[in-house]
Amino acid sequence: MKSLTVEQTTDMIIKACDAIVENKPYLTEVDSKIGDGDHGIGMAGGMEKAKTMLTEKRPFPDINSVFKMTGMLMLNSMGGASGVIFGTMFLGGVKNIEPVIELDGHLMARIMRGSLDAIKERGKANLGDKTMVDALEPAVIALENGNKEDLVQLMKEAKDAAWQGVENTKNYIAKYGKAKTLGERAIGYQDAGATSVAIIFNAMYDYVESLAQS
Amino acid sequence: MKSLTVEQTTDMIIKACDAIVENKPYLTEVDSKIGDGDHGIGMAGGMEKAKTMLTEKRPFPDINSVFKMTGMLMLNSMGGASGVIFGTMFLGGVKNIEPVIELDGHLMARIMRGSLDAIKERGKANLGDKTMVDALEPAVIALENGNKEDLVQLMKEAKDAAWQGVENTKNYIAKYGKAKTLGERAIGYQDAGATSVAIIFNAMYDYVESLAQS
Amino acid sequence: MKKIINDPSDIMEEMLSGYISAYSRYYERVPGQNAVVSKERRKNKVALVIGGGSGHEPLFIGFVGKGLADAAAAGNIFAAPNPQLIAETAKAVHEGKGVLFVYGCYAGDNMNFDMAEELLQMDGIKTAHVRVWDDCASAPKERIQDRRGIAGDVYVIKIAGAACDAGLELDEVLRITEKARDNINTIGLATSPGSIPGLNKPTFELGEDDIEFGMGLHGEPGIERTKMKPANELVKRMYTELKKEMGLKENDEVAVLVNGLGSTTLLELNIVYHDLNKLMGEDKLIVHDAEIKRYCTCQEMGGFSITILRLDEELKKYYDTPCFSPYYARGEIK
Amino acid sequence: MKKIINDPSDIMEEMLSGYISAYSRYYERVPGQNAVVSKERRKNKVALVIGGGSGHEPLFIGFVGKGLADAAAAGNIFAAPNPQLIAETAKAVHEGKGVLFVYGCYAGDNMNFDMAEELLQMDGIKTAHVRVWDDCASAPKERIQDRRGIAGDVYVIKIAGAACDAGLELDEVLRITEKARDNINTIGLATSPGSIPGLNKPTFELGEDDIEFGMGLHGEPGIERTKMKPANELVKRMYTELKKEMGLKENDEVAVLVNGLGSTTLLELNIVYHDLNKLMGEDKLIVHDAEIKRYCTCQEMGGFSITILRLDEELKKYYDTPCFSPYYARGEIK
Ligand SMILES: Nc1ncnc2c1ncn2[C@@H]1O[C@H](COP(=O)(O)OP(=O)(O)O)[C@@H](O)[C@H]1O
Ligand SMILES: Nc1ncnc2c1ncn2[C@@H]1O[C@H](COP(=O)(O)OP(=O)(O)O)[C@@H](O)[C@H]1O
Ligand SMILES: [Mg+2]
Ligand SMILES: [Mg+2]
Ligand SMILES: [Mg+2]
Ligand SMILES: [Mg+2]
Repeated sequence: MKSLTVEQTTDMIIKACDAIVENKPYLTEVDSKIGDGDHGIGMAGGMEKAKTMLTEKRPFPDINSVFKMTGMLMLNSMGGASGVIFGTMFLGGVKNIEPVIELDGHLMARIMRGSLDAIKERGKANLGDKTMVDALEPAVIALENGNKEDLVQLMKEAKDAAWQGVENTKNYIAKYGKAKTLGERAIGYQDAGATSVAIIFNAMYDYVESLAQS
Repeated sequence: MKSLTVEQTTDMIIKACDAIVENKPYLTEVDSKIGDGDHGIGMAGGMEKAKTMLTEKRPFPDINSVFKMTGMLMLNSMGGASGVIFGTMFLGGVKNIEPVIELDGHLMARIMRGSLDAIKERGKANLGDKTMVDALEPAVIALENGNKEDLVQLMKEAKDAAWQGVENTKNYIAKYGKAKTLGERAIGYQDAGATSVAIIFNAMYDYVESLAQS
Repeated sequence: MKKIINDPSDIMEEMLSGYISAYSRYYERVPGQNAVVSKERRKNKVALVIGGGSGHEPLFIGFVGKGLADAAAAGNIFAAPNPQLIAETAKAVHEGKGVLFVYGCYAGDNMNFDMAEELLQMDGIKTAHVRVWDDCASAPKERIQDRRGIAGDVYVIKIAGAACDAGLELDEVLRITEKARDNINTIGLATSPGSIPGLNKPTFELGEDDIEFGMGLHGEPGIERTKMKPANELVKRMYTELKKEMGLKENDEVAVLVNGLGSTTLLELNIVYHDLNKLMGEDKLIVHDAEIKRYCTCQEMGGFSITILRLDEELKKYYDTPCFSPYYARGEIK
Repeated sequence: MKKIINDPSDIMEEMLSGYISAYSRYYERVPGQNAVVSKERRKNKVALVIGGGSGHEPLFIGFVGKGLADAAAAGNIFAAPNPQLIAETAKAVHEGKGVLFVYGCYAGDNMNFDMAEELLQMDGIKTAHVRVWDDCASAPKERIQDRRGIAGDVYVIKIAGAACDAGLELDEVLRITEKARDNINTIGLATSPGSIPGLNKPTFELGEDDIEFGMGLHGEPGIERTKMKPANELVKRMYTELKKEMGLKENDEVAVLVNGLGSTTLLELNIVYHDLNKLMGEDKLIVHDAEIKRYCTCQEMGGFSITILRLDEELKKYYDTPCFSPYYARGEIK
């Protein structure tokens, strides 16, 4: 499979929303260890609102609108660091892209690169600072380096890279967010935001994969 | 043994103070069950102050002063229901008695009868209302009915009667104090103030008894 | 249960010293006594003296101030103040016009205040008292004098203070204060115990999911031990009790206090008020004023109480006057 | 952990509705937004807008009022408000003279307020902000911008409000508010966790006898986990840190806030002030004003913080002006 339609992209993002909502307790637990424990509530709240709106407002004219709608709802409902960061994850990538109606590997890579750059611009975090960047950046690189002709394989490599990024965050000291004062004590614990990124990529992969099967 | 000197009476009351202080945790526990748990602190605080003053100010000119000093210090330091009630237990009995320098069984009975009457006047509680009256009244009756010539035996009967009174309080519903709202639920639990009365009589008996031995 | 204290026997001394030194702008101490006196106490008027056991802060010491009490006698933890302390406190603020005592109706308080009044009267000082018995969960109406005083204290103090300020005679201040008292009811519920400072002990025991309706401030039992429920069900039950007790009906004008007992948060108390306001709205009560505060606590006890004061024109006049203490300020009313 | 709430997803809605309806005398809501607006907001002056995550009540919504903030944007529990909410809140009170934002320095708040300012500036509204970073336990002085904002928020809001009231231009209000911020430090300690309303979870874990110096309001670690000690030892250590941090010396004039984090009682906080006052006296600090309150909480978290504001004549002028909100009233100063 090479690409998704706007409707399929909408379904894919809804699956990502569902996955975050399902993982609310897990994200809460992860954030409780070294953060303030609200990441699960925040993400689930934002993505639930996004899902509702995506479901009500569908169909959308283009891929861009699907991402933009999701990002705007997260940005303007969640609040917290993750509202801006994850809002930007969906908003930032499509900002400078002309309307498209097909999501292929090239576009996916371009959108996510744009998101990553916008997030780094906004949040100032770099690889190794124990944030969601540690999951998103490897996923973007995987998207950029992978075979754009096989969307399933490409998304698999991206989600694997994201999960590897989550693993890596265990070795880092936090430079941003509420864990930054922990210093060495944060080592051994994974970052909550990075975990959300991996869950989102995982769900997107699952959708693409099941679509390819059917 | 027939009677105590003023100095011996002072020692006896000091022993009663010590006994209450030693039993502070026990009284706390008893009051916690159906009251607000402060009876041990209150009684121990008041009787510690009384002991300090009795020790500093001794010797006293008469028996009356020993009781009065003890009562005043309890009344004006403890507060709470027990400050008034137990203050009155030491103050009320000597109020209308001319200065005496010997404490025999007759005087003991007279003092404690006066205390009991003053307490009932002040607090309105009667036998069976689950208060310290349930221990004091039987003790007073024992003092009045016993053989005044044998102080040790007389005090033994008084303290036994007081302890029996404590046992009896377990069967009563409280009409006064913080347990009164408990209704049936107070049954099975002894009254804290009654317990204090028994501890005080017990200590007075122990003193008299050890004095007779020596 | 970690308590931030020093030697338990210094609690009262240090607590009062801390409060009075922090707010030395407003307060001084009756020398040698556990009593807080307002620097702006009334001149040439009936003096208002309050008091009770400590451990319920800000009550009582936090209600000394302009338009409020002239002084408070602070008993030991959960124990009524002793007669000497009460009498000395009253003497420190007496201005020849008599003293009104306002305190919660508990056996200990009643006896100690009575003895203090006897002492003062022997010294030729006119006295009167109002015992607050607002807790309608603590005894049936027929035995109203067996009821406990809880958060309703605050309203009684407020109105008594305003009546004193008005320069009325003692018997008139007494009449108005009793009228306030007779138009106030409170019902509380507990979700978790407080503790006795200095002892490492909870004031009562309560199962993981249990709550007690009508529980007293020291853990005295209430009307029913039941299971935890959503806020709106708890509030509904409490409001229903109050409504029945007070015979509240359409167009009755009320002041309402949602009072946290200690550890229950303002967030939760706000939700309680949200639910309560809905019910009062359905019944078309006129809410003249509302407060969401922690006024009458029992250490870190969990739970809250709802107090309703039914106002008429006379009570409203006294309710609305400005007053100020570090914990209770009114004055920006428009 | 029993919380008095209804459906967890209604917490914000009901909490704000409760607060605003109880104090409808003073407040209204920005339609459709989780924002509290003062009915007596400034006219023709710089507007002061505050905000942050909820769950810390009375902060922030309790500091909207006369002489204080014109409005507060209430984020979800422990989460900064979103940019749209902040921008709408600001628009509701903007009077053409610009808007000053005061908020605690956290990654989430910084990013959301920054985005809101971008939105407002696109609409031609002048904006500025002061990030409060008073918690000196949260990062070394060299990385002051990494420090968290805790109870010091209160003093910054007070002084910013007074500067707005004075009718100064935005840049002058900004200068004074930054000056206040730069003269405030706080250090806290935690004895027990709070909880996240709606989740039945403590915000952190702490051993039976353990406390944490410098712990943040959400349970972020501080400078040391240690054993529980008597109040005076805790206070001594905290005061020593503040003194070193601020270089306090004889005759320095200060305002001091002892702030309870939630379940710690006023009785304990009074004892803390007693101990603190002794140390300040030994050092001959001049205590211009002191408060013992629960202003900046984290649900039923146990512990307290000490905030010191060093005053000069300019700051004192703004500190001393009257103000009023249901939770923070000054005005009876003589
Ligand atoms: N500056 C930043 N850049 C990128 N991601 C960040 C930044 N700050 C925080 N995050 C991410 O946000 C997550 C925390 O989100 P959340 O718990 O919802 O917000 P908050 O920290 O306000 O409680 C962190 O785990 C981290 O991945
Ligand atoms: N009216 C009364 N008459 C006699 N004794 C009383 C009365 N009220 C209370 N008491 C006694 O006081 C005891 C409680 O004392 P304490 O716990 O110190 O005071 P409080 O009830 O104020 O907490 C009760 O156990 C009871 O024996
Ligand atoms: Mg978080
Ligand atoms: Mg008791
Ligand atoms: Mg008591
Ligand atoms: Mg947060």
